[in-house]
Order: sequence, then C-alpha cells, then structure tokens
Amino acid sequence: MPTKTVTAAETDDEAMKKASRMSLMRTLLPIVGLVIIFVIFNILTHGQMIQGLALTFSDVYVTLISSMGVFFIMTMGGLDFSQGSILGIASIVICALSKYNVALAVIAGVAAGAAIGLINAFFYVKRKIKSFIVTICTMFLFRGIIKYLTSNTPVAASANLTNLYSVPLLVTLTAIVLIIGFIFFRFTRFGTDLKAIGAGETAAKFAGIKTDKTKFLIYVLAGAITGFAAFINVLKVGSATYNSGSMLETKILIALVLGGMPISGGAKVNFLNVVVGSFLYVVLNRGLQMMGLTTPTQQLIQGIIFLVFVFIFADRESLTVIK
Amino acid sequence: MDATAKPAAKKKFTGKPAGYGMLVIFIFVAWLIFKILSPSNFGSPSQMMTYFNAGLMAATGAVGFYFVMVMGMFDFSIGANIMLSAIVGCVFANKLVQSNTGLGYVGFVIGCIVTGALVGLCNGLFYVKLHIPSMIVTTGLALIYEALGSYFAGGQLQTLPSNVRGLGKMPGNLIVAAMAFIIAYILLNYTKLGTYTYAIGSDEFVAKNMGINVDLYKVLAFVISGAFFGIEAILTISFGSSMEAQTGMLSMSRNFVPTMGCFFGLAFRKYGIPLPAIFLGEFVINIIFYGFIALGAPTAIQDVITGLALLLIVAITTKVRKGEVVK
Amino acid sequence: GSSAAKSGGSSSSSSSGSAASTSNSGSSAKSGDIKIGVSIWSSTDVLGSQCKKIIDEAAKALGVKVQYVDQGHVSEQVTASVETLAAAGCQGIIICNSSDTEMQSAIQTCNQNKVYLAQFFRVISKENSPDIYKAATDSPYYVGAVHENEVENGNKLVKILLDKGDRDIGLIGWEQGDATWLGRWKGYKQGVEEWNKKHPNDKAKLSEPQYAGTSSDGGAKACQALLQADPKIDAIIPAGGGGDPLQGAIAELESEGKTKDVDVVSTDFLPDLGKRLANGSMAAESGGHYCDPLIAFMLVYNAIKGNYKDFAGKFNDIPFPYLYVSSAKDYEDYDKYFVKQLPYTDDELVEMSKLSYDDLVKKAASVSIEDAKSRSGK
Amino acid sequence: MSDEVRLEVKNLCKSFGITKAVQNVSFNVYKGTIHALIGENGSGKSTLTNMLTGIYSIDSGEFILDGKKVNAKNQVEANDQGISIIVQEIGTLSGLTVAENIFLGHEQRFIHGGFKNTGAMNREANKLLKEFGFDRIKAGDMIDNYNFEDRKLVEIVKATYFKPKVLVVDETTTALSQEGREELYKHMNRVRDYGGCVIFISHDLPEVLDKSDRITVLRDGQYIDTVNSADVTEEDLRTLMVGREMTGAYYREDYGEKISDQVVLSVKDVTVPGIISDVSFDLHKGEILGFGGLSESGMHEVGKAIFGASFDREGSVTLADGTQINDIPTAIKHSIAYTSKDRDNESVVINQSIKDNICLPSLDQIAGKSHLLSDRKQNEFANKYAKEMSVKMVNVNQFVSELSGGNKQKVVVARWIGKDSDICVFDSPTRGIDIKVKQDIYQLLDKMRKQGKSIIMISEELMELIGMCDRIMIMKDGKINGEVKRSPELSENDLIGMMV
Ligand SMILES: Nc1ncnc2c1ncn2[C@@H]1O[C@H](COP(=O)(O)OP(=O)(O)OP(=O)(O)O)[C@@H](O)[C@H]1O
Ligand SMILES: Nc1ncnc2c1ncn2[C@@H]1O[C@H](COP(=O)(O)OP(=O)(O)OP(=O)(O)O)[C@@H](O)[C@H]1O
Ligand SMILES: [Mg+2]
Ligand SMILES: [Mg+2]
Repeated sequence: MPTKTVTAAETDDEAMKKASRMSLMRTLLPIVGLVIIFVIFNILTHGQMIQGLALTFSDVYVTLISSMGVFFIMTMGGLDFSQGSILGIASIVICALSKYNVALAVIAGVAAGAAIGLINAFFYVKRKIKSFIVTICTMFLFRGIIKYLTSNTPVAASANLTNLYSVPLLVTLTAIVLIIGFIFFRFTRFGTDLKAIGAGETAAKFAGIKTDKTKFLIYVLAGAITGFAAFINVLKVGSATYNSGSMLETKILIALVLGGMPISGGAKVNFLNVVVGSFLYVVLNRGLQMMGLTTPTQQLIQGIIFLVFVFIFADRESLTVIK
Repeated sequence: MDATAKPAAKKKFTGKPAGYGMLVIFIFVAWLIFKILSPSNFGSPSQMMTYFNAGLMAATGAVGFYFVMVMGMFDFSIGANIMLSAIVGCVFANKLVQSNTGLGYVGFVIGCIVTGALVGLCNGLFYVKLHIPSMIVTTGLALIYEALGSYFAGGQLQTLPSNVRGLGKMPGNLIVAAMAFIIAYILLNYTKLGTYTYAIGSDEFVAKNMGINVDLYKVLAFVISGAFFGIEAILTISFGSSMEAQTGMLSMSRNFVPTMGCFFGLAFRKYGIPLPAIFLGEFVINIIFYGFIALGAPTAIQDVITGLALLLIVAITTKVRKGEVVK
Repeated sequence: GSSAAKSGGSSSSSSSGSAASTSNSGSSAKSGDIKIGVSIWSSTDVLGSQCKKIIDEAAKALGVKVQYVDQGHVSEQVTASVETLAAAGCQGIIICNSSDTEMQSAIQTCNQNKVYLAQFFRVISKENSPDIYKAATDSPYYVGAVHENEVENGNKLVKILLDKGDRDIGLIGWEQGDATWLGRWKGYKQGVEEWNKKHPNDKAKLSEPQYAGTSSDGGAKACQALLQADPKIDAIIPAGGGGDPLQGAIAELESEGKTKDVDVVSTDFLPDLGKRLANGSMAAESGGHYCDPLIAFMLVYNAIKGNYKDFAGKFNDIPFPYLYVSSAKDYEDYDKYFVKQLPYTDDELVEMSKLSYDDLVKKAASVSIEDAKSRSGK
Repeated sequence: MSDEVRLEVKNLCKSFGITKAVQNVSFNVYKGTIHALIGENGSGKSTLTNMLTGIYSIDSGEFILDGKKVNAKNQVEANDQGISIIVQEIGTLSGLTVAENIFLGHEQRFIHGGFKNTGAMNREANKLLKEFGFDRIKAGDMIDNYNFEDRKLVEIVKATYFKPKVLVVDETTTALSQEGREELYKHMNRVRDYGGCVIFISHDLPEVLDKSDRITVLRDGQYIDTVNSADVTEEDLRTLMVGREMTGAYYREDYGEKISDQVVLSVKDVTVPGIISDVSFDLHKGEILGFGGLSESGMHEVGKAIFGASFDREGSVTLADGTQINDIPTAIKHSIAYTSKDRDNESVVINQSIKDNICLPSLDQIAGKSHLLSDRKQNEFANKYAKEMSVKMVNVNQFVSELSGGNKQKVVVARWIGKDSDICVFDSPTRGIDIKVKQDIYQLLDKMRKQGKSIIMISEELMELIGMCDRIMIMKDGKINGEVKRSPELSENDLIGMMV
C-alpha cells in the first residue's frame, strides 16, 4: 500500500474536478450513443423505426425487467447466468396455471423464479461457490427440466391470460417495476448497501451491512423479478417452449455492458445503465434486422458495433485488473 | 493485510492420493448405483469404455481452457470457435482429400488447430488491447466468428470425407485426446508457462512486478485454449462427421460442457490433479448420463444431470471458509 | 451469384449471401414496392438456406423485396420477428413458427398492422388450439398454411421399416416439443400401433426418443446411447433436424460396424444419399419440402396484390407432399431436379404467381420428382 | 562500514500528475551498510525505491550501482542487476509452490530444451531454505500452506539468495512479529557482512536507530539530510522529518484520574478457537483500555470478538443493559464502533466515496422516518463529520482509494463519530500514519474519553499504549498475560516482559 503526503491532496483539486467531469461524461455517453444510434437507424430504415415505435420496442419490456434483477446482482459483484432458465421455468408455471386463475399464475411464476434464485443463493452464499459456476450449473439444470416439461407439447397459456395483452398494459407494468426498482435503488439504503458490497464486501460487513443476507435476498429477488418478466413474456408469446428464454442471460449481459455498467459492480454503477442498455440493445438488434441484411452480415456488424460501443462506453478506469 | 491469515501448514490427507481417491469413489459409486438398477444393459467394461470416450471431446477442450480459467478470464466464444475450426478443417480436408488421401488428414488436423489457435489469438489480442473484460469481448467476437463460419460454410452441410474420419472412434480419438492431455500436462507442469499461468491467476500486479509479461502470457493462454478447442473440433466433427454453421449465438450451447469440465479442474486443483480431474469428471458425468439412458429416462435429463452432478461435486470439494469473499 | 442461381448451376457457397442483396435492390416496375418478410428459424443452415435460395429466386423473378429474420425457434424471438418485419414495412410475412401459441401473437400483430401472414412447414392444429385456429380463421390477414402432413410422413417411414422386417426401432428427435417433430413422432407411434394390432405375435417396438439437437455429434451421441441401452436395435429413425443428426447417426453406425444390421430412414436429404441407398446404409428418405415456403410466398404475394381475397372466416389449409426416395435411381432424379437446380425456372415462377388460388393449391399438391422431370423436359 | 560508494542516487525526480513525489534527490549508499530511509508518509520513500527496482519509471536522474547505471523495467531485471526488494504486502503468489515463488522470473536456469526441471528446482530451493535455517519450509509445498510470517521468510530467501548488491526492505517490519523481525535483521546483517547494502525503510525510529548505520531523511519528496545513526537521537530525527519542533501535547498528559466504576461492557470467557482463549475483562465508562502484545498474540481478535465479527466465538460480550453482542449489526446498533488494523479491507470500502463510507452505518438514521435517502441528506451528514475530523479531500464524493492512509483513518473515525458511538474499539489506529496525524488522533481519543466514551485501543506500539491508556492488558498466546495501570513510571520494558 503506497502511502503519501497530506499536502498532495490539495494539489489534486483540479485533477479531481476533471475526474468528476469524466465520470459525468461516462454516464451521459451511452445516452448520447443511444440517441445517435436511434437516429442513424431511422435514417437507414427510412423512418420505419419511429413509425412502428411500439413494434420496435416490443422486445424491450422483458429485457428491461429482467436486466434490473441482474443489475442488482452485478452491482454487488455477482453474476447470474441462469436468467434464461428462470424465465423459461416461470413461463411454464404461468402458462400451466393460467387456466385456473391469472393472479395465481403470476404469483406462482414469481415464486418459481424466486425459488430458482433461492437455489442459486444457497450454493453461492451458503456453500461459497462462485456465482458464475453456480448459475451456469443451474442454467443447465433447469434448461433440462424445461425441456422435459415441454417434451410432448409446448405449454400454452389460456386465453384468460393472453387476452390481457395490450401495449399500454405492458408499458405500465414495466414502468411500475422499473420505478419501484429505481426508488429502492436510489433513495433507500438498499442501493447503497449493494454498491458497498460490490466495492468491498469485507469492509461493507464491518460497516454493519448484513452482507450474506443481502446477497441471499438479491438472488432470490432477481429470480422473482425475472419470474415477473416471464408474465410479460407469456402475455406476448402465449406459450412456453423448450427454448423459452434461452440466451436471455447473454442478452442481459450485453445490454447492461452496452449501458455502461462496470462488470465488477461497485460504486460506479448507475440505474441508468439498465434503461439505456436495454434500449440500446433492442434498437441495435431491431435496427440491423430491419435493414434487411443477411443474417451473417447482420451479425458481423452487430459484433463489431458491440465491441466498438463497449470500447467507448465501458468504464475501464475503475477496473484496476481487467479479467 | 492480516497477519493472522492462516495457521501454519498442517498435514492431513491431501494431495494427489486424496484427489484421485475421491474421483475413483465418484466413479465407483455412480457405476454401482446404475449397475444395481440396470444390470443388463449398463456398465460392462466395453460400455464403460464407451462412456469414457463420450467425455473425451469436451475434456480435451477443457484442458486447454483451463489455462484461461486459471488466469481468471473467461471465454464465451468456445462454441463459435469449435464450429468455425471444424468447418475450416473440413473444407481443407475436402480440398486435399481429392489430390492425395494422406493429405486429407493433414489438412484437416492443421486446419482445425490453426483456426482454433487464430481464434484464440484474436480473443487474446482484443482482450489485451481493448482492455475490455474477457467475458464481454469474447461475446462480441463470438457473433463475428459465427458470421465467418456461416460465410465459410455457405449454407452447406460441411461433411468430412469418409476416409478422414478415423479420429472419431477408437483408437484415433483416444490417441488425439491422450496427446492433447500430455501436451497440456507438460505445458502446465514442465514449462514456465504453467508457473506464470498460476502466478497471473494469483495476483496480476505482483506477477507484473516480478517481470512477467502478463499481457503476453494472457494472449498465449487464449492461443493455447483456442488450439485445444481446435482439437476438440477435430474430435467433434470426426465423431459426428459433419458440422453446420450456426448463427444467432446458437453456437453458445457448445460452450458449457467444456466449461463444466474446467470447473472440475479448478475444483481439484488443490489436490494437484486439475487435468486428470477434467477427464475423470467428464467420465463421471457420462456414466451417470448413460446410466439414466439405460434406465429409459428421457434425454432431457442429460442437462439436469450435468448441472446437478457438477454443482454437487463442486459443493463437496469446496471447503466453506468463513469470512472468505466469493464473487 | 445471381446468374448462377438463375441458370440453375451448382449451389455455390456465395450465392446465398449475394442473392439477398440482389433481391433487395431488384426493382420491377409493377411490384417494386412489395416487401415480404420471412420469419425463419435460420436462413443459414442447410434447409434454411435452401428455402432462402428458392424464395430469393422467386422474389427476383417477381421484383419483390424480401427480408429475413432468423428467430431460432425461440418462442419470444418468433413473435418478435413478426413485429420486426411488420415494423420494417413488410406488407406480407411468411413464417415458420415453433408452436401454435406463437401464432396468436403473430396474427394479432398482423391484424393490427394490416400485414398478410402465411405459415410454412406448419399449420395451426384445430384440435389442440381451437382458440388460435378460430383467430386465424376470423382474421382477414391470415392467408393460410402450407405444410406437410407430418403424421402421415412418420407413419409411412415406419411402415417402410416394418416391411423390411425391422422390429426394434430407435428414435432420434432433435428438440423436445418441436411441432414438426411431435407430428412425425405421432406418425411413428401410429404406424407401430397399427402394425402391432395386425400382428399380435410379431410385435414391433419403438424406443424412447433420444434428442440430438441439430448437430451431427449430437446425432452420433444419441445413436450411441440408443445402441448402448438396447444392442438389439435393428432400425433407427433420425427424425430430422436439418441433416446433421442423421449424418452423425450414420457415422456412428459405420464406426460400430452396424451399417448392415441397422436400417435407417429419415426426412432429411444427404448429399451422398444415392450412394447410401445403394450400399444399404440408408433405407429410405422423404424430403423436398424446401419448396413449401415458395407456395406460402406466392400466397402472400397474391394477397398483397389483391388477387386473393376474403380470408376472414376461412382457414386455407394447403397440404404439401413429401417426396420419397428409396432407391439409388430415385435419388439420381431428385439430385438432378431438386439439388443441382431449382425445380422451377424464373419463367415458371412468374407463371406460378399468376395462378388462381385453387390452381396454386393444385400446383403445390403436384410437386414431385416426375413433375419436375417432365417440366424440365419441355 | 566502508567509504566505498556502492549505490549513487543522482538528481532523481518523479511526478505523478501534479504531485511531485520525488524532487531532485541525491545521496550515496556505501558498501556494507544498512542505510535507513525515513520521512513522513508520502515523503517519497517508496517511490524512490520503486524506481530503483523498476516498478516505476524514472522521470529524470539516475541510480548508479558500482559505476553502472541501473535501468531495470521490473523486479526480475533489477535482480539481474543486483537489486532486490522485500515489500510490506504479501510478495509471494498463492497457487505456486515455495520453489516456484523463490525462482519466479528466474526459471531459465532450470529450463533445458523448453522443459522445466521441477526436481532440480525443488532441490535447489530446499538447499537454500536449509542454508537460511528455514528447514521447516519445504520447497515442493504450495505456498498457500504457509502463514504470513513463513511466506515473508520465503521472500527473504527469494530476495537474498543470489547475494544482491542492494537489498530494499520497505516497511516490512511493521507486518512481522518480533521473531520475524529478528530473522529479517539477521539477514539484513548478512547482506551487510558480505559487502552488500540494505536500504531500510521504517517508521519505527528506535528500530531505525538500532539497526541502521546511516539515515537519509526525506520530506515532501525532497532530500533533507543524511546522518550517522550513532550521532543522532530520536528527537533529532523527528525534527528533521517534520521540519519543525513538535508543539502541544503528543499523548494525553493527565495521571491519577480515577476510572469510573460504571461498567459499560463486560467480556466473559471469550474464546475463538485457535486464536484466543478465555479472555475476560470489563470496560468502564470514560476509560481507555489498551491491549498490547505481539502481533500473533490474539489481541487483534479481541477487537473483532467485541464487535461481533469473530467466527466461532464462544463466551459472552454483554453491555451494561444486558444486551448480548454476537454480530456486527447488533454491535453497531448498540453504539459500538470498530476500526480494523486492516484498514483498506476491513475499515473503509476503498472503492467508494467518502460520503458513502461515512454514511454507511448511519443510513437508517439519515433516512429518518420516511426511510428515503437523498443526496442532500447524505452530503450534509458526510460533510459535517468529514469537516469535524478535518479530512483532507476535494469533496465528499471523492473516492477513498485516492486518500492518504491518515485521511482514510480519519474517514473511518468520522463514520463512528457520526454514529455517535459510545464504545469505540480502535485496532492499530495509528498504523502507518505519520506523527502529525498521530497527534491529531491522540488528541481526539483524549477528547472522546473526556466526553464519557469508552475506548479500547489495540496497538503494537507500546509507547502509545503507555501514553494513552488507563489500563493496559498484555496478551500472550491468546490469553491475557498481565494488566498494568496508568502511571508515569511505566516503561516499555515493563510490558515487554509480559509479552514474550
Ligand atoms: N494512486 C494514486 N492516484 C492518485 N493520487 C494518489 C494516489 N495515491 C495517493 N494519491 C494522492 O496522494 C496524496 C497523499 O497520499 P499518501 O498515501 O502518500 O498520503 P500519506 O502521506 O500516507 O497520508 P497520511 O500521512 O495521512 O498517512 C493523497 O492526497 C492522494 O490524493
Ligand atoms: N501511483 C501513484 N500515483 C500517484 N501518486 C503517487 C503514486 N505513488 C505515490 N504517489 C505520490 O507520491 C508521493 C510519495 O509517495 P510514496 O509512496 O513514495 O511515499 P512514502 O514515503 O513511501 O510514504 P509511506 O511512508 O506512507 O510509505 C505521495 O504523495 C503520493 O501522493
Ligand atoms: Mg500513508
Ligand atoms: Mg511507502
């Protein structure tokens, strides 16, 4: 630990101001990027994107909601690769129960998501296995169960549920979830605690944060949130098949990183990461698809844009070691 | 730092015998359970050989990937790499097989390994030069590799010529896997690369101060890992005989089995047998998998078993240390 | 690339890529504004790129723009693809969905955006999804479904095996719950049941399916697992998955030296099928279905042009026949008229676009090797 | 001690942005000497030696070793030129064997045809370990099997087996137990005896005077003076370092004040397996209770145990009102504060702002009835206590990682003052902190005591215990080995007797 003069602090004044300007830039840059990309794609698709706004953004609800759960997890330095399987299982539960009662189905879906989150939490928190390993295992495990449950036929939701579908409803539900999440993250100790755990778990514990309990709860919460996202998913799709939700975890990861989220979490995360990232991801994806390029070309461009964006937006300064 | 970190070295039943002992017990218990449940169509010596063979492909990739994982990095382009390498190797094999039969193998093997290594090089360079977390950079690159694979394959099934398929079955696959294992073993234990791999994994800063060219060795680890996935591609396409270009991140479904093999390696690292543990770990999972098949269980169970078995084995071998920070 | 495709030359590896750009920019005076969307599991795998090739050719001939979205048969991506295509200004969409329920959302999207919609390779099941079937029937934009009779196909293939004397049949599916697979599986089971009822003393047995995904190593592993669990297996049906699982299964049988003992039937065509039918490593195959999206394309094209109307209150169910190949001779013709070249020339495609609805249906039903052979002779 | 110059430091400069860490420093180090480098925190000692060993690049100036310019880009190159370093932090890498650690970067001699001869390497390492008298450490073992002290011994071997011309020892001693220190001194002397020289950095002035031959003093990156150890006193050095006479009281000055009878905290039969056993004592209102001992005596664990941070603790920690303290949240809720010896890991969340660090334990209180937090409320709170502790910072949004050690410590204290804690457990509150800030902290402790707060002060520095505490418990082997009362006659020797 290098130890230095007290007087140097004063001379650092300007540097600090510059640093805080930089960090403001970092926050704003993805938003600017989003706007630019949106404008570019509108030009390239002759305004079709903005004309069919509701259609263009129809994908964003599930991404936004489930990203929020993972955002909490990543804020405290964890990872979760089981999100896709959580979405799949919860979708199956919701579809299966929608015949009886819609409210029951939603509650059960959220509970199913929470239950998988609980399993993740158990192995991660209680057994101290890296979150990365645990969630890759549970991703596999529950994907198997999803396949088993859909072997003979996809699980279809009843009309009770799918008839509820309307864009305003989806927008409202998504907005409610996000606003609640935002308020908790920004205006209660919840957010500060998560950031503290991400920035230094041991120190957070010594400052009185119940780190294990918080970590445990967040995994359960993220599962529950994705369980709720499954409700939106089922509203839109109407059924759950063997690959419902597959690759969702990668989508979320890409979205959050595009939104400027530092992958190791900590103090520099910003709730805006969730929103900007999800929209950026959807605009990019949809925009390229709408341009009518062939799939490999689309993907080639997507890969390159993604790397360029991450290169520009990612906060690499706070990462001393990049793994 | 805290000087009270750990009590002095204590002697207990550790090291290689303990590790091998544990693995042999896993193998035996798995075998025994299914042998009892399904004596007629499970667990004969030749069948055990088949189960072992089934794990070879992923294990071969995993031993290379171990270098990357130990350094604390990750790779999401494994599947794309295997796909791309297999396609390129296959194209080479088809081109060369017409002119001369012997060259078919040469073109195939070199095509796969070189492509794999190049993909690894690309991963490594982008990671090191762009300073983006490896998990992210390889996700972006996987999209690009998939696109390239698709351009190469041009919508056609890439089928390996029938006279170049010897590496897909006994003893060809065993020889390839054994060679891969030996190379990895030597690299890890008998070259400075192995030492540096662990050094970088332990503390990059200190390693850098010790004069280790950290960036170089990170790139090297990716190249090695890539080349081993090239070898996995050889075994995979030889076994199945063809490869199709996949897009839309579908190739990522191939990521996880080798990754899990690697988890075994990491879990048994403390016993000093990471690489053998990868092979034996895959063996255990395959015993269980074929055991369930013998019982007539649906295949969906495969993913469940792989996930569960791995989770439990990692849980058993992980010692819960209080106050330890695990991310 | 386009000239190669037109002249029916070899399916060179670059043609699929450049064909698309041609079709995008290609503008014909009369229908230059028409844009048709294709929602497909993949436009790059073997079957997918065959489908793409024939659609691109038709689009070029008719001066229509086409746009593809690959959805990987992931439910949420299937529904999203329809939204993307509608947003991109397509007036019509043809789709290969993965489950009936996705069609509910697809039909809704199309109704709202006044976009015509036709299914290919798939049809909404009247029995299993009456609500969705009704929604499709009621919709003024749901044009219809062009599909193979998968149950029948399954039934036929299993019969071929039973007639060859096979009694212990191993099944390899590609993914759990896939609609096409489920149809074929039903057919296999039906075939075996019928046989067992007729021959109570010579019963046949169908294994639990092993799933191979869409890779050849998956196919090989599934085949291996079947042989391990039941060494007496005398026939294997790799049900589909784009050809790779079949490749893998055959490779596995070869390496186990069981080619002679185990008969294989499938619904995917292999490049070296002729040789295999001759040497006995394949017993029979059904295929040729890649023309099916062409009919769906024609339906939607005519709907957009206003030639076909009044879809509300109707459900257009257009069966498409499989081609069966069970000898080397059969395959030779198939290879000539369906593989080496497209079965229709540009002129024929333009002609086809002018057919009345009923004639188009007839045209679809009449697809066969003989048909292609005779037209080509002209 | 000879007059032959071994290492010449010439006009050395190094800046970090606007911070001039080392400004035009020149001095000579002679053959066969232990040459101490002292100065307040941040005076540029580590920067200087880091340039020598290639960890930092040199802005201008040069090191000349035996007439040859040193130009190392990393430690291995430095080693090749005859320079090695032992740092304060862990300098060995886990996951490697002892032998691999010793020869890290120098494997080449064991590599033939690309293959590493592990056997030969282990034999060589074992031979060295034996020579150094560390037989119990085995070359083939994983370094992880050894504790911090043993790992330091391995570093000594690593740094000196090749007989370097210059050995740098940077603040290593503070991390070592008495025995460990003795080992280190032995090998420093060995280097001196074969004609090498040792650059010895330490804040422990008596140690510096005792062990070194010559002493160079730095202040704010500038060279001040070089003196012979024999010619100076501790007081002289202090004056040189600070640049002025120290004014005002250093420690508290009162004697004979009566400790209140009111017990605020009672510790009974506290045992933490393997670390402390059957520790019992009472803490009174308004007293400063000191804990002293060797680093491994278990005294640090006592602080953790009181704070509810020990694992597997047995026995009881009870407040006056009967509340049992078994976990950290309960401890904090009942007004117990704790600063850890491991400041960067356990006291401050290093990668977070000063604001968050100060507010963390008080968030519920700041949020108030609405349970809603706002930036304004937090800024006000943080500013108030940061100002009270006069933390040197740009603003409260600055990251703690950018603060100096002393200021980090102030942030920790500010946090607990903000929480208005009545019982404060300070473990090594002045560790690695210079005299000026130390003085501030002593004054603060005295003030808190006078306000009726009870303080437990755990320290390895006996002088500060003697200067500050009402009572001192000396720990040995996990047990309380003796207790002394405050008195002007108390000397370090009285305490050392109970420690060892
Ligand atoms: N890595 C760094 N990057 C930027 N500035 C730094 C860095 N390290 C230290 N500083 C600045 O240098 C100044 C002095 O730090 P240093 O750790 O040397 O203080 P110190 O002398 O140890 O303090 P104290 O006497 O309170 O222990 C601090 O104000 C800090 O802002
Ligand atoms: N990496 C760095 N980046 C920026 N500033 C630095 C860095 N390292 C040191 N400094 C600055 O250089 C000055 C000298 O620091 P140095 O670590 O050499 O002090 P020191 O004398 O070793 O202090 P201590 O006794 O606390 O170890 C400090 O003021 C600090 O601000
Ligand atoms: Mg300091
Ligand atoms: Mg220093």
